[in-house]
Amino acid sequence: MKILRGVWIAMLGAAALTGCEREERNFVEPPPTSSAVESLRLSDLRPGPSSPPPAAENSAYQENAYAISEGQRLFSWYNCAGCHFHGGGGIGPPLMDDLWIYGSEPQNIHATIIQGRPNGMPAFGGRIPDYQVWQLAAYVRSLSGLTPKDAVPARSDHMSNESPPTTMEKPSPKMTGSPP
Amino acid sequence: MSARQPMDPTNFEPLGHSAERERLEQTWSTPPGIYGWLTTVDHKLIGKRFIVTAFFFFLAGGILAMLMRLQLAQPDNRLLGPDLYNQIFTMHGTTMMFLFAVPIMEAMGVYLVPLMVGTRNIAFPRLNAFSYWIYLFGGLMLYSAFLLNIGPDVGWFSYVPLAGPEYGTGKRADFWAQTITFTEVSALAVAVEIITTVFKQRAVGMSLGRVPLLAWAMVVMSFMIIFAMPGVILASTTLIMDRLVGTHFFNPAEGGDALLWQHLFWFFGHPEVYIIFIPALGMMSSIIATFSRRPVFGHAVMVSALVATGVIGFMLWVHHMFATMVPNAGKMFFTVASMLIALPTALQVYCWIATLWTGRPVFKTPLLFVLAFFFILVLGGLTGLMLASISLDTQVHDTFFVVAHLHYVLIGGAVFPLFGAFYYWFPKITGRLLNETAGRWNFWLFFIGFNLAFFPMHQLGLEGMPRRVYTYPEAMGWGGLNLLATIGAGLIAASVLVFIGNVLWCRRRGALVGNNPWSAGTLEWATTSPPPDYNFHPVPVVAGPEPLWERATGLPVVAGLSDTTREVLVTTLIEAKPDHREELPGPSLWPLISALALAALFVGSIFTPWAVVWGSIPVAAALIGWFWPKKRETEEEVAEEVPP
Amino acid sequence: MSAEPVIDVSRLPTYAFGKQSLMWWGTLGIMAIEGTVFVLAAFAYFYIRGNVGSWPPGGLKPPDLLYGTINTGVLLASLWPNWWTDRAAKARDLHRIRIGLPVCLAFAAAFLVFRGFEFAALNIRWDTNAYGSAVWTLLGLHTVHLATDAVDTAVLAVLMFTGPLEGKRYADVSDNAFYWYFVVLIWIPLYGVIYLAPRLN
Amino acid sequence: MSLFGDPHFAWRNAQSALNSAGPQAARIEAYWWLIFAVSALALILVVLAMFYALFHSRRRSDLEPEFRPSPKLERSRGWVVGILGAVTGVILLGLIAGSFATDQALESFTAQDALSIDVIGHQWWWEVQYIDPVPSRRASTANEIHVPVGRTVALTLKSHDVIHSFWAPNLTGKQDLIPGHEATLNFRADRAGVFRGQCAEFCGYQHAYMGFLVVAEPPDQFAAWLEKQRAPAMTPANPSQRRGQEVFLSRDCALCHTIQGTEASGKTAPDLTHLAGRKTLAAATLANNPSTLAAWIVDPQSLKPGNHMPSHLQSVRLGGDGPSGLLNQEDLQALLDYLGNLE
Repeated sequence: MKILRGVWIAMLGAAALTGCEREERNFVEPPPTSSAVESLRLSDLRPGPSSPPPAAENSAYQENAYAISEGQRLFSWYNCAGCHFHGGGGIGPPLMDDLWIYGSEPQNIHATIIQGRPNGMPAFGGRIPDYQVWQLAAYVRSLSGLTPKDAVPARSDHMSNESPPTTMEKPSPKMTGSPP
Repeated sequence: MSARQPMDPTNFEPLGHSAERERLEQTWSTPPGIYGWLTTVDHKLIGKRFIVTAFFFFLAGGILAMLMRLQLAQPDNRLLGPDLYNQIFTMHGTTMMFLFAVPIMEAMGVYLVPLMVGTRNIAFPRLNAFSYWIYLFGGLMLYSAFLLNIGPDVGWFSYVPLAGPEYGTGKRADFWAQTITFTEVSALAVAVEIITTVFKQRAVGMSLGRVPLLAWAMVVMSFMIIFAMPGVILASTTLIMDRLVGTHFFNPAEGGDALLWQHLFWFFGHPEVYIIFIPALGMMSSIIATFSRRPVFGHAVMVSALVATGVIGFMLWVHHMFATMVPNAGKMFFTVASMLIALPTALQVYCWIATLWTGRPVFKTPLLFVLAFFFILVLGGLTGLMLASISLDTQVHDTFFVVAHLHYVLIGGAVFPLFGAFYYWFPKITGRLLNETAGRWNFWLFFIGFNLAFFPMHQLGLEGMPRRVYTYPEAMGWGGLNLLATIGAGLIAASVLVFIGNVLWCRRRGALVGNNPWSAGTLEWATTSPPPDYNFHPVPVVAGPEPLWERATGLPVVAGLSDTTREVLVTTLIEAKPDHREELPGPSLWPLISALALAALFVGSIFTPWAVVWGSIPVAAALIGWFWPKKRETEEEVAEEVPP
Repeated sequence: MSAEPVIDVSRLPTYAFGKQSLMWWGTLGIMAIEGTVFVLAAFAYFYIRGNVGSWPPGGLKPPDLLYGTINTGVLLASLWPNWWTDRAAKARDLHRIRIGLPVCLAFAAAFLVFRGFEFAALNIRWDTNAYGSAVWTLLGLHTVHLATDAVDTAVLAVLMFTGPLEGKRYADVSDNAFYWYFVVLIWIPLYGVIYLAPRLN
Repeated sequence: MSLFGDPHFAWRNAQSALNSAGPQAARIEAYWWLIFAVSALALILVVLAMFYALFHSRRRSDLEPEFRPSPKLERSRGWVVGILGAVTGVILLGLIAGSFATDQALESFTAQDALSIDVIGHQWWWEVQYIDPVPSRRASTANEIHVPVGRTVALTLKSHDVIHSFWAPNLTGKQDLIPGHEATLNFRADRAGVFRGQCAEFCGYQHAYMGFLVVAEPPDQFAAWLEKQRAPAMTPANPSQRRGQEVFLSRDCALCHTIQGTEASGKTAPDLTHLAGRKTLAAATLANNPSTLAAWIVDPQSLKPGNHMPSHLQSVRLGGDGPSGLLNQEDLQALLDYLGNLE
């Protein structure tokens, strides 16, 4: 019993060290510590203390499943799919391949979204909140497999013919038992 | 019982066989120390372990419930955010259904059934060990995930598309699906063991008509597991495949259908309720018979009612889907079935009342818990009738009315009888009695707390409060009743604490009461309390449904079973005539190794499909190791072999 | 007081075949479980079909018949060696078992090879659409059963040649054949679902 | 924290199955009272029978078990149990018949001359479309469904993402919205009033705050309301409002929201053309007034954590100068002015 408990604790510890910020849901940037509501209801808006520059936070987005899925949602909400489709490219360049015109680092993609690029990529700086730009960058990187695989779903709920051809083989369905 | 013992409970302790007893002791004993702990195949040790583990999960689920009640105690509460609340209610449901209710019913079966039918171990004892390990690993996996913030957050029913790849972000839903897989494997294994034990290992003379009602209930439960669990096997497998390898079972854009999930899930999910409820009915019968001092009225009616409940239980699942677009004509069939399933339960209630009426009730704590059933379960069953009506269900479905209903049914129908059963069989397991005063406190706190917690929820549901909300606006006016419910939940928690204290105290210091303190009539009381490793010596022969009541002195017995190998007597299916002897396997590490290998496969397959391919190699190796005979043991056996 | 022994069982056999034995009931339980899985998987297939106008959806070709039909033949043919081995086991004829089991194993191996071609002949991938997912699952599920029973047969065959051997092993051989019958019989409706149903519109 | 200081929003019976405001809910309520009465009676009788059995059983001090009860006594008790079982069966059949009658009655409320409305569930708000054969006469709103008293309303229910369930208990039972399927739901309000409804199928983080209002009003009042909804948005009336419109169009707002008559045509979030005319914000979560609107724009994530309205907390704090500067206080005030004008 004790041995087992020890093993379990060790496993937990190991898993905790490797970190599960992958599963964190950050609904708000910065975290909702403020009492903005109360202050706002008095109708004079007091700006709070300025928060640290957001660039430092971006690495957290790249491995976070929630950030990637939010990025996926925003990709369609902000009509990125209008030019890039679901990553396959069209009017805009494809995003699923390994070819990066302006670099594949999150910062590069962030800059591309904020500043825009020649030949049609509009600048979204000042239009969408910074944290959403990082979420979009994380999703775009996930399209070409630059984010951890287990933070990304296998498919989405739209038609599949535009999704990346998966190279994985079919797993045999799990064993349901064999004669004892 | 204070009055004169109607029979000598030690009549199965014949003197003068001590050498034989010693040999039996040696043959059937579990090796000492940690090695023995890991390798045992004794159904009593595994059953106890199962019960204790399931009870721990009951406590964990209860703590989660308390957190939910605290969050809902007042409107617009910010104690728990939606993210954590969703994980907690999902964990609560998953824990209570898959890690507590089903396993503890099976655990009671694992402990009691072999004793009740008079055999020395359960059929397939190594499979039994394996099913415990796989259950334990599944539970540990789920709670490890929860502590690491990967707790499932899509409800214990995991409706797609919310649980699908697009909206079920991260690995949370996968951990849910794999927990289900672990529990399925465990439950199915136990079901097969119980059926085989009751069908083939009964004491000589225990024809089907003499099988105790609890054993019948366990058989019906096992059959329901066998036919219901495949639904959720398929559901959780297809869900994982949708999430991991991009299949489209539930993607409407590619021909899949979210309703398919609901059909598969509820095809399992409704029988699940009866899987929990039916063993509790068996416990009711055991307790009522003993404390009314007579056999349960209408044995044949009771058995038929159990079987009928089990069969009709498979014809109800669509009543969980009355608010979907299933055609109305189809729904009507399910209305009829959902109403009519009340009939077998009503008949059982009438038979029990007739038993009490014609018997001579003895008011002890087990009977109190059982009597509460007549209020709580009947109320829950009546609200169940309301849910069976399509139109009325569209008003109360997915509201707190259903929360109230299901707790009345599951706590009233299963947890109250279970607590009665704990008080009733505790002396069997430990040889000591639980304290009666603490038992009364336990009971009344539970009864009052329960009704305080759940009765107001009926009204909340009718007043429009939906389920699974992490909070509600103050303007809705639901605050008062919710606060009341939270207070009731606190009383339940206090009651459970009383119970734990009672068990911990009496485990060592409770009154020693001999082998058959309630002078009950069924075979599990025919041996010492606690029973020896080999359960019975000599193995009894029975001549009626309550063998200990029918024969005032020594029952006839069986002779000629080997005392140097783990031999049990196999009897015929209907008449229980002696058929042949079969040797059951002894302690082994292989079940544990196999469970570890399978657990690695299951956990790995949350992250990559390749885990199924590569993981199957150690699983196969472990299973081969398990079945591979040992040379020395085989030679010994061949020496004693009698071919058919 | 002492209980009087009234029934002496020391002359009863120590193992038994078929529905007398515990293992047969265990095997039957497993079949019931797996049979239900197959029925529900077929239900899922037809449920998905009910949502689509034409079947297979999107003008796809139905699965090619060649390998599936060959395989059905192989499976049906394999009933005979299994039945023969089953009888040999019940007669406790080790010599014939040593011939029978390897033949059964050869059939299983042949079957698994053809099964590989069958997957290719489905004309669709599992991640193309729900129809693809359903047929891959049905075929995959059956393949898992075949593979596990093939491993079972192989283990028993080795045991029959190397020992240690006890009477119970004969019962195991018989139960192995019993399970194989199940795997074969369940295939016949599956063949209908996978290969014939798409051709009946 | 109550965001509904206004007693107008005390909704105690505005979302209740026991306060029906239309024929559908009334039929169900009638069946409820029938089955409630039968059940209450049955429960009382069972409990009484139990107590009777307990205290009229033949108590003896002798605890010798009676393992073979007298067959005669058993037979007479058997009759009692049998008759009770038969009576139970008859009652169950009666309840089934009552249930079917209710189902039939609900189906028989015809939808002729019904008002057609499309309702589309989103995580976590309700899109409402008033259908009209003439495209320009369609109207779009969110989280607030106005209906004329006395006329059947035929809802077509669709989901945009996950499963939701449309439930306004005062009017009728709930109906699930399942992606890939379309459902219909008919109801009629027979008296004027504001009723509340709520999503009843668990749909994610903000399932709890996915409410809506059904405003039943006299037909002429309703017609006037609908006419107003069909019109494009008010044009800005002063410099502050003009600036507000500019802010709306140049920032993230217009990417998701539509305001008819402007370039803002985002489809993924509620149509704001007549925002100021609505009673609530954020899916019947907040009363609609300038301070709640400001709070909602700046910090929606602490009001409804996890919802899809982006947080502008950082932007406001940074005063519009930081790298992500989107909205300074003047902008916000202008925006509030503009939105507050969208009657």
